[in-house]
Amino acid sequence: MTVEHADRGPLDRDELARLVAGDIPRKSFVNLGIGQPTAVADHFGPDSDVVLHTENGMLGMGPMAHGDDVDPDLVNAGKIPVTELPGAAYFDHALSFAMMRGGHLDVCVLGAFQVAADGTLANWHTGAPDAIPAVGGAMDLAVGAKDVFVMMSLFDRNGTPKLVPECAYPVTGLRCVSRVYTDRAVFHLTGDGVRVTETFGTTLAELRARLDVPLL
Amino acid sequence: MTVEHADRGPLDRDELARLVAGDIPRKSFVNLGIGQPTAVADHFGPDSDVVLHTENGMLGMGPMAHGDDVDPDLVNAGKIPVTELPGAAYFDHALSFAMMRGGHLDVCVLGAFQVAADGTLANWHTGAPDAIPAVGGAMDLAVGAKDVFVMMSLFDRNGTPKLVPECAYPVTGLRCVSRVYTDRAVFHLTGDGVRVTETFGTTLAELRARLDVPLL
Amino acid sequence: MVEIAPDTDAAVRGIADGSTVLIGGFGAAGQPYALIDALRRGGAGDLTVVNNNAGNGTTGLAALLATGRVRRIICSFPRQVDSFVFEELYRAGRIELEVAPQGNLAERIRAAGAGIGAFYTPTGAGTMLAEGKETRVIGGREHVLEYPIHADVALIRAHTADHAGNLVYRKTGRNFGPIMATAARLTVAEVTRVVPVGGIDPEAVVTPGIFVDRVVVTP
Amino acid sequence: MVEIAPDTDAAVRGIADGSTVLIGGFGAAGQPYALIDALRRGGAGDLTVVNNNAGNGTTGLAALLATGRVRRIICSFPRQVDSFVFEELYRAGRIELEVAPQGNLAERIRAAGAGIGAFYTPTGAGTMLAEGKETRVIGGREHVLEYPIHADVALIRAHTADHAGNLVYRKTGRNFGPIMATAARLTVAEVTRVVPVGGIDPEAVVTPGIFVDRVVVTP
Repeated sequence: MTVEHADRGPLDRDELARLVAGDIPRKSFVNLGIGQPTAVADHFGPDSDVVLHTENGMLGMGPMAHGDDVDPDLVNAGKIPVTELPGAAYFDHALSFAMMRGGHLDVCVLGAFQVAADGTLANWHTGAPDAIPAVGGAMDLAVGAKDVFVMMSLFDRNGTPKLVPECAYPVTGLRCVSRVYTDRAVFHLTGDGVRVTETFGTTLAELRARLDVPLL
Repeated sequence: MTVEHADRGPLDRDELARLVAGDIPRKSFVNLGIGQPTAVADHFGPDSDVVLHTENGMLGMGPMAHGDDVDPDLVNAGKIPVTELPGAAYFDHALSFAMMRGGHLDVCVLGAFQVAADGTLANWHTGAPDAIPAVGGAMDLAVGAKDVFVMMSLFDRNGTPKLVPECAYPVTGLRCVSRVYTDRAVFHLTGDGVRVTETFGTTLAELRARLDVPLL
Repeated sequence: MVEIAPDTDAAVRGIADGSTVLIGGFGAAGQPYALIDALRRGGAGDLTVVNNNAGNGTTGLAALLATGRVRRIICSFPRQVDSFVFEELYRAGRIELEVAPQGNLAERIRAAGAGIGAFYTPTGAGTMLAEGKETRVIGGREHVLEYPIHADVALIRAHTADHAGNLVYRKTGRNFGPIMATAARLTVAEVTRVVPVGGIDPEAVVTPGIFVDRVVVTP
Repeated sequence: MVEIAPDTDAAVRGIADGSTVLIGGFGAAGQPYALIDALRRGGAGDLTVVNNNAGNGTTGLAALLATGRVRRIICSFPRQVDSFVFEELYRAGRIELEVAPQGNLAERIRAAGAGIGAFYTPTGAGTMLAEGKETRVIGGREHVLEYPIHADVALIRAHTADHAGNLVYRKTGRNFGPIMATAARLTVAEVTRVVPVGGIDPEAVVTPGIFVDRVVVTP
């Protein structure tokens, strides 16, 4: 069942972040990827009890630090100074990645270059011959989080869809993404195929016409 | 070069423990096996700076606890109440066995049923069909400690040598023992063969006659 | 956020027949006696239990074994001076025993929690305990391939919990607790006390709350 | 007992050409700037460096790279906004790069310290970073075989040491320090302060002194 919001424009970044935050269950342990997903943190309600994990060794990460609160020993995965919430814990990289790889995080939210209909993710490498590859913790999150949500624009600048039958970019992980949140629609990648739950400024019929991916 | 103390009897248990303690370099990190090796702890000098490891999660283990000092949460590998020295550290089993298996302990001292001339150790299982096997940390120490010292009587009750060409008992580890301290002699197991460094109440010639192992 | 259970029966509710249960402790130190008793009262059967030992005396794990509801035990050292309950069951063929080197036991539990599919270790190579296992020579040394021990439940004893589920332990009572907490779908900790969120120094947390599902205070 | 070095030059003495050097830190947090500077002054060359990143700005690891004495770097994320020193060397073909998923990097370092010969992980399966590596399906899932990273030297930053070499860290400055300390033949820690034996709570020790060879106090 698709809810179509055709009488409005696509979501802006803030609306998209709020949408993702609203879909994350209370009390979840969550890792937010660097870039756009970081903004999701601003939209958890005061009673969400969501606990943020940062792969450089912390649970209970608070908002970004400013002014006198900046501490060079307290940064997030993007090396941005952050703060500590009550109940936080610090640990080393072995335990931090054990959390990620051992299936202990409820949700991670990642950006992407492309997502394939089967959930295969490409978000670490453009494949350009002169690009310097840099993967960080993306492959660990992709295989390890219970749910991998992707946040991205549905089309690139040229209007080419980023939800694709098969990734053209080097992949980060196979069949790992469960949901794709975009400015135009929300996609649930199920074992049976791709289900569109909501559209924004477009319709399911229009999406069917523009995407090479069969939509349930 | 063998030093022969033929004009005395074999070492008693206390003398043997003192001999082993005296051969452990200052500032070593040491694990003493349960049983006879435990007594080695009583013979380190006040300036030895030897740090004792117990595989149930502690460095800086002190002497056995008595009376009011007994704490059920502070025991050694033999489940005997012990004490804590200044500079001690507690850790979990993963890190404790990382120390043992990762080659961080300088010396461990183990008892044995048999040691083969190539350093293969048998000390965990009699091989009797009705015996309940129990290995504990013996196999981890055997493969992991930089030096594995064995402390045992040289002959069993029937006068059969326990330093043998090949172990008849189920083995604990292959080619892992570097020295064998016995009541009758000290053996260094080198790549070239077995060297006798000292004898007690016997002679090298006598040992050559009684052991099936060639002695350098 | 962790659930603070009102009593030990509530803390172990829902443990099904056929479960694999990790039980912390090294001898008596860190053994979650109250949770084991509750598991025993709960009546679940056909259990696989993982512990360093196989019970001693007549309480705790030994009392659980005595019910006959443990089908199989995985441990490193079942033979103690007072492990007569286990020994009787074993000799009567009423319990299966898998003996593992203690370091392999610890590393296999850690591997389950850390998402490792299998690992090669030199421990046990060339011994009875490697019989039937895959081996490979790495760096000139024979290694044995060991697989993780995933569990349905972990019952552990810690010292203090906060309401975020963070745990600290006490002395050598720590032992298997931190790794077992990571390796089970349901982790239950009995503790001496629960403090408010913020009551444990974030630098001193040993088991972060993400690994803990239920906490219960026991004496 | 650990050696308390009088200065950073003494702390890094004896590091030979051709060494593999683990360097702690995640960006600036936990980066042992003073030890890296001393390593640079010491003049050892043909180095392999292992760090999460490949240096940023012009100080610390970036300054070491700029000398041209690092032949090869193993890291997870070489590309940062200010990693221009590395980028120039890389594009000029003057430094070799091995990129590893961050979790594999951490686990491979831990494996070296823990005596694990190799391990299977699903991370990276089916990607470019698994090309040429052995794979195996375990539990229906493809895993990649990864080998430990053993090192000659680890340079790390901690917060406080005691005279037994026990270390505690500060906030996210902890990161790779505890595992790197276990994986090198020589581990050197720069710290803010050294306290007498007994000055660190045994329950709060993160890196036990057995893993630490030299400590030096830096501002």
